[in-house]
Amino acid sequence: MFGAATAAIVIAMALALIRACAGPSLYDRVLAGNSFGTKTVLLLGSMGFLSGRPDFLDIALLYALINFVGTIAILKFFRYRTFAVSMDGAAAVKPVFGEGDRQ
Amino acid sequence: MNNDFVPTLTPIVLLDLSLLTMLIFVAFTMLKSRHLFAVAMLSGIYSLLSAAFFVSLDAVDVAFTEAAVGAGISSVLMLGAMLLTSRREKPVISNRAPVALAVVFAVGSVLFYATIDMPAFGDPNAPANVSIGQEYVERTPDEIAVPNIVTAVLASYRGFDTLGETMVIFTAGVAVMLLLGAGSVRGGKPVDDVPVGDPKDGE
Amino acid sequence: MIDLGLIRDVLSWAAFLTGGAFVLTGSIGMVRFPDFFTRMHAAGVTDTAGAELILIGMALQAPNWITVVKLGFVGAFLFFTSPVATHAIAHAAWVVGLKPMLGPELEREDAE
Amino acid sequence: MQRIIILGFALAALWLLLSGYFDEPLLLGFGAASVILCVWLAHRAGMLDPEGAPGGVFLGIFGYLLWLVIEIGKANLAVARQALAVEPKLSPKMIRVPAKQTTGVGRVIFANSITLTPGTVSVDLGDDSVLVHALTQDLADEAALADMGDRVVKIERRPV
Repeated sequence: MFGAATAAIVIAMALALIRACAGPSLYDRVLAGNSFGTKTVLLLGSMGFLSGRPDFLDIALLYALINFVGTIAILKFFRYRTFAVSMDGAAAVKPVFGEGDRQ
Repeated sequence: MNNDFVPTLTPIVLLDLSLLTMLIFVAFTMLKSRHLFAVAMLSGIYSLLSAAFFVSLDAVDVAFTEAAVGAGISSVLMLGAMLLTSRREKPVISNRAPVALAVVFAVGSVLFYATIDMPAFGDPNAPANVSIGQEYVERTPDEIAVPNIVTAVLASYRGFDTLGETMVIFTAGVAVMLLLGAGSVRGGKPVDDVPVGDPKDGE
Repeated sequence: MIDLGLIRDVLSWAAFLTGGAFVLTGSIGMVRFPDFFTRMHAAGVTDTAGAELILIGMALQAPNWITVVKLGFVGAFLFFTSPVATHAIAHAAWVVGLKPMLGPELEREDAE
Repeated sequence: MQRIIILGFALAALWLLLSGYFDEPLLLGFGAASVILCVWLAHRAGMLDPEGAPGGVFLGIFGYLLWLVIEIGKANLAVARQALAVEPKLSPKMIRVPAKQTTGVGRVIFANSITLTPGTVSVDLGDDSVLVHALTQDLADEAALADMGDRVVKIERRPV
Protein backbone atom coordinates (compact mmCIF):
# COMPACT_ATOMS: atom_id res chain seq x y z
CA MET A 1 0.00 0.00 0.00
CA PHE A 2 2.97 2.31 0.55
CA GLY A 3 4.02 1.32 -2.95
CA ALA A 4 0.79 2.73 -4.36
CA ALA A 5 1.25 6.02 -2.54
CA THR A 6 4.91 6.23 -3.55
CA ALA A 7 4.07 5.56 -7.20
CA ALA A 8 1.45 8.33 -7.16
CA ILE A 9 3.92 10.76 -5.60
CA VAL A 10 6.68 9.92 -8.09
CA ILE A 11 4.37 10.43 -11.06
CA ALA A 12 3.20 13.71 -9.57
CA MET A 13 6.85 14.75 -9.14
CA ALA A 14 7.48 14.05 -12.82
CA LEU A 15 4.49 16.21 -13.75
CA ALA A 16 5.72 19.06 -11.54
CA LEU A 17 9.10 18.67 -13.22
CA ILE A 18 7.47 19.19 -16.62
CA ARG A 19 5.92 22.41 -15.36
CA ALA A 20 9.24 23.58 -13.93
CA CYS A 21 10.97 22.95 -17.26
CA ALA A 22 8.19 24.45 -19.37
CA GLY A 23 7.83 27.64 -17.34
CA PRO A 24 6.91 29.94 -19.00
CA SER A 25 7.02 32.64 -16.32
CA LEU A 26 9.43 32.87 -13.41
CA TYR A 27 6.56 32.42 -10.96
CA ASP A 28 5.45 29.21 -12.63
CA ARG A 29 8.88 27.84 -11.94
CA VAL A 30 8.90 28.95 -8.32
CA LEU A 31 5.44 27.42 -7.89
CA ALA A 32 6.58 24.17 -9.48
CA GLY A 33 9.69 24.12 -7.28
CA ASN A 34 7.61 24.68 -4.16
CA SER A 35 5.15 21.98 -5.14
CA PHE A 36 8.03 19.64 -5.93
CA GLY A 37 9.39 20.26 -2.44
CA THR A 38 6.06 19.30 -0.86
CA LYS A 39 6.06 16.10 -2.86
CA THR A 40 9.63 15.35 -1.80
CA VAL A 41 8.53 15.63 1.83
CA LEU A 42 5.76 13.12 1.18
CA LEU A 43 8.13 10.86 -0.75
CA LEU A 44 10.64 10.82 2.10
CA GLY A 45 7.90 9.80 4.50
CA SER A 46 6.52 7.03 2.33
CA MET A 47 10.04 5.86 1.45
CA GLY A 48 10.81 5.37 5.14
CA PHE A 49 7.69 3.24 5.53
CA LEU A 50 8.39 1.36 2.30
CA SER A 51 11.79 0.23 3.55
CA GLY A 52 10.30 -0.60 6.95
CA ARG A 53 12.17 2.00 8.98
CA PRO A 54 10.15 5.18 9.45
CA ASP A 55 12.87 6.70 11.64
CA PHE A 56 14.00 9.23 9.08
CA LEU A 57 10.99 11.49 9.29
CA ASP A 58 13.22 14.20 10.77
CA ILE A 59 14.51 14.79 7.28
CA ALA A 60 10.98 15.19 5.97
CA LEU A 61 10.44 17.70 8.75
CA LEU A 62 13.61 19.57 7.82
CA TYR A 63 12.60 19.60 4.15
CA ALA A 64 9.20 21.03 4.93
CA LEU A 65 10.93 23.94 6.67
CA ILE A 66 13.73 24.45 4.13
CA ASN A 67 11.27 24.37 1.28
CA PHE A 68 9.20 27.11 2.87
CA VAL A 69 12.15 29.29 3.85
CA GLY A 70 13.76 28.80 0.44
CA THR A 71 10.62 29.84 -1.44
CA ILE A 72 10.22 32.95 0.68
CA ALA A 73 13.92 33.79 0.33
CA ILE A 74 13.82 33.50 -3.46
CA LEU A 75 10.75 35.70 -3.70
CA LYS A 76 12.17 38.25 -1.28
CA PHE A 77 15.38 38.37 -3.24
CA PHE A 78 13.53 38.97 -6.46
CA ARG A 79 11.45 41.70 -4.96
CA TYR A 80 14.07 43.66 -3.05
CA ARG A 81 17.28 42.42 -4.64
CA THR A 82 18.85 41.90 -1.23
CA PHE A 83 18.51 39.91 1.97
CA ALA A 84 19.36 42.83 4.21
CA VAL A 85 16.54 44.00 6.43
CA SER A 86 15.84 47.68 6.29
CA MET A 87 15.54 49.24 9.72
CA ASP A 88 12.59 51.38 8.62
CA GLY A 89 10.56 48.37 7.56
CA ALA A 90 10.52 46.66 4.23
CA ALA A 91 8.42 49.38 2.62
CA ALA A 92 11.35 51.78 2.83
CA VAL A 93 13.19 49.72 0.23
CA LYS A 94 11.41 50.39 -3.01
CA PRO A 95 10.78 47.26 -5.02
CA VAL A 96 12.93 47.23 -8.09
CA PHE A 97 11.93 45.27 -11.13
CA GLY A 98 14.00 44.43 -14.10
CA GLU A 99 12.64 43.83 -17.53
CA GLY A 100 12.88 40.10 -17.14
CA ASP A 101 10.77 39.85 -13.99
CA ARG A 102 7.41 40.27 -15.59
CA GLN A 103 7.67 37.25 -17.74
CA MET B 1 33.06 -14.84 2.33
CA ASN B 2 30.00 -16.56 0.95
CA ASN B 3 28.48 -14.90 -2.05
CA ASP B 4 24.89 -16.04 -1.96
CA PHE B 5 23.39 -12.55 -2.20
CA VAL B 6 21.07 -12.16 -5.20
CA PRO B 7 19.87 -8.65 -6.00
CA THR B 8 16.14 -8.52 -6.66
CA LEU B 9 13.81 -5.91 -8.09
CA THR B 10 12.25 -4.56 -4.91
CA PRO B 11 10.00 -1.49 -4.83
CA ILE B 12 12.95 0.47 -3.42
CA VAL B 13 15.07 -0.38 -6.46
CA LEU B 14 12.25 0.72 -8.74
CA LEU B 15 12.01 3.95 -6.77
CA ASP B 16 15.76 4.49 -7.11
CA LEU B 17 15.50 3.93 -10.84
CA SER B 18 12.71 6.46 -11.25
CA LEU B 19 14.60 9.01 -9.13
CA LEU B 20 17.73 8.51 -11.23
CA THR B 21 15.73 8.88 -14.44
CA MET B 22 14.35 12.18 -13.21
CA LEU B 23 17.86 13.27 -12.19
CA ILE B 24 19.19 12.62 -15.69
CA PHE B 25 16.22 14.40 -17.22
CA VAL B 26 16.78 17.47 -15.00
CA ALA B 27 20.50 17.47 -15.75
CA PHE B 28 19.96 17.46 -19.51
CA THR B 29 17.27 20.14 -19.28
CA MET B 30 19.69 22.30 -17.29
CA LEU B 31 22.34 21.79 -19.94
CA LYS B 32 19.97 22.69 -22.74
CA SER B 33 18.37 25.70 -21.09
CA ARG B 34 19.87 29.12 -21.72
CA HIS B 35 17.53 30.83 -19.30
CA LEU B 36 19.52 31.24 -16.11
CA PHE B 37 16.58 31.53 -13.75
CA ALA B 38 15.21 28.22 -15.00
CA VAL B 39 18.62 26.67 -14.42
CA ALA B 40 18.72 27.99 -10.85
CA MET B 41 15.26 26.60 -10.04
CA LEU B 42 16.07 23.29 -11.70
CA SER B 43 19.27 22.96 -9.72
CA GLY B 44 17.21 23.35 -6.55
CA ILE B 45 14.94 20.56 -7.79
CA TYR B 46 18.02 18.50 -8.68
CA SER B 47 19.23 18.80 -5.08
CA LEU B 48 15.86 17.74 -3.72
CA LEU B 49 15.87 14.70 -5.99
CA SER B 50 19.40 13.67 -5.15
CA ALA B 51 18.69 14.15 -1.45
CA ALA B 52 15.70 11.80 -1.75
CA PHE B 53 18.01 9.36 -3.53
CA PHE B 54 20.57 9.62 -0.70
CA VAL B 55 17.85 8.81 1.82
CA SER B 56 16.97 5.69 -0.09
CA LEU B 57 20.67 4.75 0.00
CA ASP B 58 20.56 5.20 3.80
CA ALA B 59 23.03 8.12 3.68
CA VAL B 60 20.82 10.25 5.90
CA ASP B 61 23.51 12.71 6.96
CA VAL B 62 24.48 13.40 3.35
CA ALA B 63 20.81 13.91 2.55
CA PHE B 64 20.56 16.44 5.38
CA THR B 65 23.51 18.39 4.01
CA GLU B 66 22.28 18.17 0.44
CA ALA B 67 18.87 19.48 1.43
CA ALA B 68 20.20 22.37 3.50
CA VAL B 69 23.03 23.41 1.20
CA GLY B 70 21.81 22.33 -2.23
CA ALA B 71 18.14 23.18 -2.10
CA GLY B 72 18.36 26.02 0.40
CA ILE B 73 21.48 28.13 0.36
CA SER B 74 22.99 27.43 -3.03
CA SER B 75 19.91 28.20 -5.13
CA VAL B 76 19.60 31.48 -3.26
CA LEU B 77 23.30 32.22 -3.82
CA MET B 78 22.93 31.38 -7.49
CA LEU B 79 20.02 33.80 -7.79
CA GLY B 80 22.12 36.42 -6.02
CA ALA B 81 24.91 35.92 -8.51
CA MET B 82 22.40 35.98 -11.34
CA LEU B 83 21.13 39.40 -10.32
CA LEU B 84 24.63 40.76 -10.81
CA THR B 85 24.86 39.46 -14.31
CA SER B 86 22.70 38.87 -17.34
CA ARG B 87 19.58 36.72 -17.22
CA ARG B 88 20.56 34.68 -20.21
CA GLU B 89 23.53 32.63 -21.09
CA LYS B 90 25.22 33.56 -24.33
CA PRO B 91 24.31 31.17 -27.13
CA VAL B 92 26.95 28.54 -27.51
CA ILE B 93 28.36 27.88 -30.92
CA SER B 94 28.48 24.14 -30.96
CA ASN B 95 31.63 23.05 -32.71
CA ARG B 96 32.12 19.35 -32.84
CA ALA B 97 35.22 18.04 -31.10
CA PRO B 98 35.64 14.41 -32.14
CA VAL B 99 38.75 13.80 -30.04
CA ALA B 100 37.10 14.97 -26.84
CA LEU B 101 34.01 12.89 -27.61
CA ALA B 102 36.17 9.81 -28.18
CA VAL B 103 38.00 10.36 -24.87
CA VAL B 104 34.71 10.76 -22.99
CA PHE B 105 33.31 7.59 -24.50
CA ALA B 106 36.51 5.64 -23.81
CA VAL B 107 36.65 6.69 -20.14
CA GLY B 108 32.94 6.07 -19.75
CA SER B 109 33.14 2.56 -21.14
CA VAL B 110 36.13 1.77 -18.89
CA LEU B 111 34.11 2.94 -15.88
CA PHE B 112 31.15 0.83 -16.97
CA TYR B 113 33.46 -2.15 -17.31
CA ALA B 114 34.80 -1.50 -13.80
CA THR B 115 31.32 -1.60 -12.27
CA ILE B 116 31.05 -5.29 -13.18
CA ASP B 117 33.61 -6.09 -10.48
CA MET B 118 31.84 -4.07 -7.83
CA PRO B 119 29.71 -5.85 -5.19
CA ALA B 120 26.01 -5.96 -5.95
CA PHE B 121 23.85 -3.11 -4.69
CA GLY B 122 22.71 -3.95 -1.16
CA ASP B 123 25.06 -6.91 -0.69
CA PRO B 124 25.60 -7.43 3.05
CA ASN B 125 28.96 -9.09 2.31
CA ALA B 126 30.38 -6.11 0.42
CA PRO B 127 33.76 -4.94 1.77
CA ALA B 128 32.23 -1.67 2.93
CA ASN B 129 29.85 -3.56 5.21
CA VAL B 130 32.20 -6.10 6.76
CA SER B 131 35.54 -4.43 7.53
CA ILE B 132 36.23 -1.45 9.78
CA GLY B 133 32.70 -0.02 9.57
CA GLN B 134 31.41 -2.86 11.71
CA GLU B 135 34.06 -2.03 14.33
CA TYR B 136 32.72 1.51 14.70
CA VAL B 137 29.15 0.25 14.94
CA GLU B 138 30.13 -2.09 17.76
CA ARG B 139 32.37 0.23 19.75
CA THR B 140 30.61 3.59 19.53
CA PRO B 141 27.93 2.91 22.20
CA ASP B 142 30.65 2.06 24.76
CA GLU B 143 33.23 4.69 23.86
CA ILE B 144 31.03 7.71 23.13
CA ALA B 145 27.70 8.49 24.69
CA VAL B 146 26.20 9.92 21.49
CA PRO B 147 23.60 7.46 20.17
CA ASN B 148 23.94 8.40 16.50
CA ILE B 149 27.04 6.70 15.05
CA VAL B 150 27.52 9.15 12.19
CA THR B 151 27.44 12.05 14.65
CA ALA B 152 29.89 10.22 16.89
CA VAL B 153 32.34 9.69 14.02
CA LEU B 154 32.02 13.25 12.74
CA ALA B 155 32.09 15.10 16.04
CA SER B 156 34.32 12.88 18.15
CA TYR B 157 36.49 10.34 16.32
CA ARG B 158 37.47 12.91 13.71
CA GLY B 159 36.40 16.05 15.54
CA PHE B 160 39.37 18.25 14.55
CA ASP B 161 38.94 17.31 10.92
CA THR B 162 35.30 18.36 11.06
CA LEU B 163 36.23 21.60 12.81
CA GLY B 164 38.67 22.44 10.02
CA GLU B 165 36.12 21.57 7.37
CA THR B 166 33.44 23.76 8.87
CA MET B 167 35.92 26.64 9.16
CA VAL B 168 36.82 26.34 5.48
CA ILE B 169 33.15 26.28 4.50
CA PHE B 170 32.35 29.20 6.77
CA THR B 171 35.15 31.28 5.29
CA ALA B 172 34.01 30.45 1.78
CA GLY B 173 30.46 31.38 2.68
CA VAL B 174 31.48 34.73 4.16
CA ALA B 175 33.57 35.49 1.07
CA VAL B 176 30.66 34.71 -1.24
CA MET B 177 28.30 36.88 0.80
CA LEU B 178 30.80 39.75 0.64
CA LEU B 179 31.19 39.34 -3.12
CA LEU B 180 27.43 39.40 -3.62
CA GLY B 181 27.09 42.49 -1.46
CA ALA B 182 24.47 40.93 0.75
CA GLY B 183 25.31 43.24 3.61
CA SER B 184 24.19 46.49 2.02
CA VAL B 185 20.55 47.50 1.96
CA ARG B 186 20.54 48.03 -1.77
CA GLY B 187 22.48 44.86 -2.46
CA GLY B 188 24.64 44.48 -5.51
CA LYS B 189 23.98 46.68 -8.48
CA PRO B 190 22.23 44.77 -11.25
CA VAL B 191 23.81 44.94 -14.65
CA ASP B 192 21.44 45.95 -17.42
CA ASP B 193 19.97 42.89 -18.95
CA VAL B 194 21.15 42.53 -22.50
CA PRO B 195 18.67 40.37 -24.35
CA VAL B 196 20.44 37.72 -26.29
CA GLY B 197 18.82 35.43 -28.79
CA ASP B 198 15.17 35.36 -29.73
CA PRO B 199 13.30 38.10 -27.83
CA LYS B 200 9.91 36.54 -28.63
CA ASP B 201 10.81 33.54 -26.52
CA GLY B 202 8.77 35.02 -23.69
CA GLU B 203 11.21 34.29 -20.92
CA MET C 1 -14.79 -9.48 17.78
CA ILE C 2 -13.80 -6.76 15.36
CA ASP C 3 -10.33 -7.02 13.92
CA LEU C 4 -8.64 -3.70 14.73
CA GLY C 5 -5.70 -4.40 12.43
CA LEU C 6 -8.03 -4.95 9.49
CA ILE C 7 -9.90 -1.70 10.15
CA ARG C 8 -6.60 0.13 10.37
CA ASP C 9 -5.43 -1.34 7.07
CA VAL C 10 -8.69 -0.50 5.32
CA LEU C 11 -8.59 3.06 6.64
CA SER C 12 -5.01 3.66 5.59
CA TRP C 13 -5.63 2.11 2.17
CA ALA C 14 -8.51 4.53 1.74
CA ALA C 15 -6.34 7.45 2.88
CA PHE C 16 -3.48 6.47 0.56
CA LEU C 17 -5.71 5.97 -2.46
CA THR C 18 -7.66 9.20 -2.07
CA GLY C 19 -4.53 11.14 -1.08
CA GLY C 20 -2.55 9.77 -4.01
CA ALA C 21 -5.45 10.57 -6.33
CA PHE C 22 -5.51 14.16 -5.04
CA VAL C 23 -1.73 14.53 -5.40
CA LEU C 24 -1.93 13.27 -8.97
CA THR C 25 -4.94 15.44 -9.78
CA GLY C 26 -3.21 18.53 -8.50
CA SER C 27 -0.16 17.84 -10.63
CA ILE C 28 -2.28 17.13 -13.70
CA GLY C 29 -4.03 20.42 -13.13
CA MET C 30 -0.67 22.14 -12.76
CA VAL C 31 0.33 20.91 -16.21
CA ARG C 32 -3.03 21.44 -17.88
CA PHE C 33 -4.31 24.77 -16.59
CA PRO C 34 -3.76 27.76 -18.87
CA ASP C 35 -2.01 30.42 -16.79
CA PHE C 36 -0.01 30.93 -13.61
CA PHE C 37 -2.92 31.98 -11.39
CA THR C 38 -5.04 28.97 -12.30
CA ARG C 39 -2.11 26.58 -11.86
CA MET C 40 -1.71 27.95 -8.36
CA HIS C 41 -5.11 26.54 -7.40
CA ALA C 42 -4.15 23.13 -8.73
CA ALA C 43 -0.96 23.16 -6.65
CA GLY C 44 -3.16 23.93 -3.64
CA VAL C 45 -4.99 20.63 -4.10
CA THR C 46 -1.72 18.75 -3.74
CA ASP C 47 -0.66 20.77 -0.73
CA THR C 48 -3.82 20.33 1.33
CA ALA C 49 -5.95 17.27 0.64
CA GLY C 50 -3.25 15.14 -1.00
CA ALA C 51 -0.47 15.74 1.51
CA GLU C 52 -2.58 15.56 4.65
CA LEU C 53 -4.42 12.40 3.57
CA ILE C 54 -1.17 10.59 2.76
CA LEU C 55 0.28 11.69 6.10
CA ILE C 56 -2.84 10.40 7.90
CA GLY C 57 -2.48 7.10 6.08
CA MET C 58 1.14 6.83 7.20
CA ALA C 59 0.24 7.77 10.78
CA LEU C 60 -2.28 4.92 10.88
CA GLN C 61 0.52 2.49 10.03
CA ALA C 62 3.12 4.00 12.35
CA PRO C 63 4.90 1.48 14.60
CA ASN C 64 5.33 3.80 17.60
CA TRP C 65 3.90 7.02 18.91
CA ILE C 66 7.03 9.09 18.22
CA THR C 67 6.51 8.46 14.52
CA VAL C 68 2.93 9.65 14.85
CA VAL C 69 4.13 12.81 16.60
CA LYS C 70 6.68 13.50 13.86
CA LEU C 71 4.10 12.94 11.13
CA GLY C 72 1.83 15.31 13.02
CA PHE C 73 4.58 17.95 12.99
CA VAL C 74 5.14 17.49 9.26
CA GLY C 75 1.41 17.83 8.67
CA ALA C 76 1.16 20.92 10.84
CA PHE C 77 4.13 22.57 9.13
CA LEU C 78 2.65 21.91 5.70
CA PHE C 79 -0.76 23.11 6.86
CA PHE C 80 0.59 26.40 8.17
CA THR C 81 3.39 27.13 5.69
CA SER C 82 1.83 26.13 2.37
CA PRO C 83 -0.78 28.91 2.32
CA VAL C 84 1.90 31.45 3.24
CA ALA C 85 4.17 30.25 0.45
CA THR C 86 1.31 30.21 -2.07
CA HIS C 87 0.24 33.69 -1.03
CA ALA C 88 3.83 34.92 -1.28
CA ILE C 89 4.19 33.61 -4.84
CA ALA C 90 0.79 34.95 -5.89
CA HIS C 91 1.45 38.32 -4.28
CA ALA C 92 4.88 38.61 -5.89
CA ALA C 93 3.43 37.83 -9.31
CA TRP C 94 0.59 40.28 -8.75
CA VAL C 95 2.83 43.12 -7.58
CA VAL C 96 5.14 42.67 -10.54
CA GLY C 97 2.12 42.95 -12.80
CA LEU C 98 1.56 39.49 -14.16
CA LYS C 99 -1.93 39.66 -15.65
CA PRO C 100 -4.33 36.86 -14.71
CA MET C 101 -6.63 35.41 -17.32
CA LEU C 102 -10.17 36.34 -16.38
CA GLY C 103 -13.72 35.32 -17.25
CA PRO C 104 -14.94 32.28 -19.13
CA GLU C 105 -13.12 33.48 -22.24
CA LEU C 106 -9.79 33.51 -20.37
CA GLU C 107 -8.81 36.97 -21.53
CA ARG C 108 -5.85 38.76 -20.10
CA GLU C 109 -6.99 42.17 -18.97
CA ASP C 110 -6.51 44.59 -16.14
CA ALA C 111 -8.37 43.24 -13.17
CA GLU C 112 -8.52 46.47 -11.20
CA MET D 1 7.85 36.72 31.42
CA GLN D 2 4.81 34.52 30.92
CA ARG D 3 5.61 34.17 27.24
CA ILE D 4 9.23 33.29 27.94
CA ILE D 5 8.21 30.40 30.19
CA ILE D 6 5.60 29.13 27.72
CA LEU D 7 8.09 29.30 24.82
CA GLY D 8 10.71 27.48 26.89
CA PHE D 9 8.28 24.67 27.73
CA ALA D 10 7.15 24.39 24.12
CA LEU D 11 10.71 24.17 22.82
CA ALA D 12 11.69 21.64 25.48
CA ALA D 13 8.69 19.49 24.56
CA LEU D 14 9.66 19.76 20.88
CA TRP D 15 13.21 18.65 21.60
CA LEU D 16 12.09 15.68 23.70
CA LEU D 17 9.51 14.54 21.18
CA LEU D 18 11.80 14.79 18.18
CA SER D 19 14.86 13.20 19.80
CA GLY D 20 12.99 10.49 21.66
CA TYR D 21 15.71 10.17 24.32
CA PHE D 22 14.52 10.76 27.86
CA ASP D 23 17.29 9.29 30.01
CA GLU D 24 20.59 10.44 28.48
CA PRO D 25 21.97 13.26 30.68
CA LEU D 26 24.40 14.43 27.98
CA LEU D 27 21.69 14.83 25.34
CA LEU D 28 19.25 16.37 27.78
CA GLY D 29 21.97 18.87 28.70
CA PHE D 30 22.48 19.80 25.05
CA GLY D 31 18.74 20.14 24.69
CA ALA D 32 18.45 22.44 27.69
CA ALA D 33 21.32 24.58 26.39
CA SER D 34 19.75 24.98 22.95
CA VAL D 35 16.34 25.77 24.44
CA ILE D 36 17.87 28.50 26.61
CA LEU D 37 19.78 29.90 23.63
CA CYS D 38 16.64 29.96 21.46
CA VAL D 39 14.54 31.64 24.15
CA TRP D 40 17.25 34.24 24.73
CA LEU D 41 17.53 34.95 20.99
CA ALA D 42 13.76 35.25 20.63
CA HIS D 43 13.62 37.58 23.59
CA ARG D 44 16.51 39.68 22.29
CA ALA D 45 15.03 39.89 18.80
CA GLY D 46 11.79 41.16 20.33
CA MET D 47 9.70 38.35 18.91
CA LEU D 48 7.78 37.66 22.09
CA ASP D 49 5.16 40.35 21.59
CA PRO D 50 1.40 39.81 21.22
CA GLU D 51 1.81 39.41 17.46
CA GLY D 52 4.61 36.85 17.61
CA ALA D 53 2.93 34.81 20.33
CA PRO D 54 -0.81 35.53 20.27
CA GLY D 55 -2.57 34.23 23.34
CA GLY D 56 -6.26 34.98 23.07
CA VAL D 57 -6.80 33.67 19.58
CA PHE D 58 -6.16 30.06 20.52
CA LEU D 59 -9.32 29.61 22.55
CA GLY D 60 -11.78 29.12 19.74
CA ILE D 61 -9.43 27.99 17.03
CA PHE D 62 -10.10 24.25 17.26
CA GLY D 63 -13.75 24.56 16.37
CA TYR D 64 -12.80 26.86 13.53
CA LEU D 65 -10.14 24.44 12.24
CA LEU D 66 -12.68 21.61 12.20
CA TRP D 67 -15.07 23.73 10.13
CA LEU D 68 -12.19 24.81 7.87
CA VAL D 69 -11.08 21.23 7.21
CA ILE D 70 -14.58 20.33 5.99
CA GLU D 71 -14.63 23.41 3.73
CA ILE D 72 -11.19 22.50 2.35
CA GLY D 73 -12.44 19.00 1.55
CA LYS D 74 -15.42 20.36 -0.38
CA ALA D 75 -13.33 22.87 -2.30
CA ASN D 76 -10.73 20.22 -3.14
CA LEU D 77 -13.37 18.11 -4.86
CA ALA D 78 -14.51 21.12 -6.89
CA VAL D 79 -11.00 21.96 -8.10
CA ALA D 80 -10.10 18.31 -8.72
CA ARG D 81 -13.17 17.97 -10.93
CA GLN D 82 -11.98 20.87 -13.05
CA ALA D 83 -8.46 19.47 -13.29
CA LEU D 84 -9.70 16.10 -14.50
CA ALA D 85 -12.54 17.35 -16.70
CA VAL D 86 -12.16 16.65 -20.41
CA GLU D 87 -12.86 20.29 -21.09
CA PRO D 88 -12.22 22.34 -17.93
CA LYS D 89 -14.75 25.13 -17.49
CA LEU D 90 -12.52 27.77 -15.94
CA SER D 91 -13.80 31.27 -15.40
CA PRO D 92 -11.22 32.94 -13.16
CA LYS D 93 -12.39 36.01 -11.32
CA MET D 94 -10.83 38.57 -9.00
CA ILE D 95 -12.97 39.78 -6.12
CA ARG D 96 -12.32 42.03 -3.17
CA VAL D 97 -13.58 40.67 0.14
CA PRO D 98 -13.86 42.94 3.20
CA ALA D 99 -11.65 41.88 6.11
CA LYS D 100 -13.36 43.04 9.29
CA GLN D 101 -10.79 41.55 11.66
CA THR D 102 -9.31 44.05 14.08
CA THR D 103 -5.92 42.44 14.72
CA GLY D 104 -3.13 41.56 12.32
CA VAL D 105 -3.22 37.95 13.46
CA GLY D 106 -6.91 37.73 12.66
CA ARG D 107 -6.40 39.11 9.15
CA VAL D 108 -3.56 36.68 8.55
CA ILE D 109 -5.72 33.75 9.70
CA PHE D 110 -8.47 34.91 7.36
CA ALA D 111 -6.16 35.33 4.35
CA ASN D 112 -4.48 31.98 5.00
CA SER D 113 -7.85 30.26 5.31
CA ILE D 114 -8.81 31.66 1.92
CA THR D 115 -5.55 30.41 0.41
CA LEU D 116 -5.82 26.99 2.07
CA THR D 117 -9.20 26.46 0.48
CA PRO D 118 -8.35 25.38 -3.05
CA GLY D 119 -10.00 27.44 -5.72
CA THR D 120 -9.47 30.70 -3.89
CA VAL D 121 -6.11 32.36 -3.28
CA SER D 122 -5.59 35.65 -1.48
CA VAL D 123 -3.45 37.73 -3.79
CA ASP D 124 -3.21 41.00 -1.92
CA LEU D 125 -3.88 41.71 1.74
CA GLY D 126 -4.87 45.28 2.48
CA ASP D 127 -5.79 47.00 5.73
CA ASP D 128 -9.50 46.27 5.48
CA SER D 129 -9.93 43.97 2.51
CA VAL D 130 -8.44 40.94 0.78
CA LEU D 131 -8.06 40.61 -2.97
CA VAL D 132 -9.01 37.06 -3.91
CA HIS D 133 -8.38 35.18 -7.13
CA ALA D 134 -10.94 32.43 -7.67
CA LEU D 135 -10.73 29.60 -10.16
CA THR D 136 -14.35 29.60 -11.29
CA GLN D 137 -17.41 31.82 -11.05
CA ASP D 138 -18.99 29.44 -8.52
CA LEU D 139 -15.99 29.39 -6.25
CA ALA D 140 -15.90 33.19 -6.17
CA ASP D 141 -18.75 33.15 -3.66
CA GLU D 142 -18.61 36.43 -1.77
CA ALA D 143 -21.23 35.39 0.78
CA ALA D 144 -19.28 32.25 1.70
CA LEU D 145 -16.05 34.19 2.03
CA ALA D 146 -17.77 36.84 4.16
CA ASP D 147 -19.11 34.03 6.36
CA MET D 148 -15.56 32.73 6.76
CA GLY D 149 -14.45 36.24 7.73
CA ASP D 150 -17.20 36.43 10.38
CA ARG D 151 -16.07 33.12 11.85
CA VAL D 152 -12.52 34.45 12.13
CA VAL D 153 -13.83 37.61 13.83
CA LYS D 154 -15.63 35.39 16.33
CA ILE D 155 -12.53 33.47 17.41
CA GLU D 156 -10.43 36.61 17.44
CA ARG D 157 -9.74 38.13 20.84
CA ARG D 158 -7.98 41.21 21.94
CA PRO D 159 -4.26 40.65 22.52
CA VAL D 160 -3.69 39.40 26.05
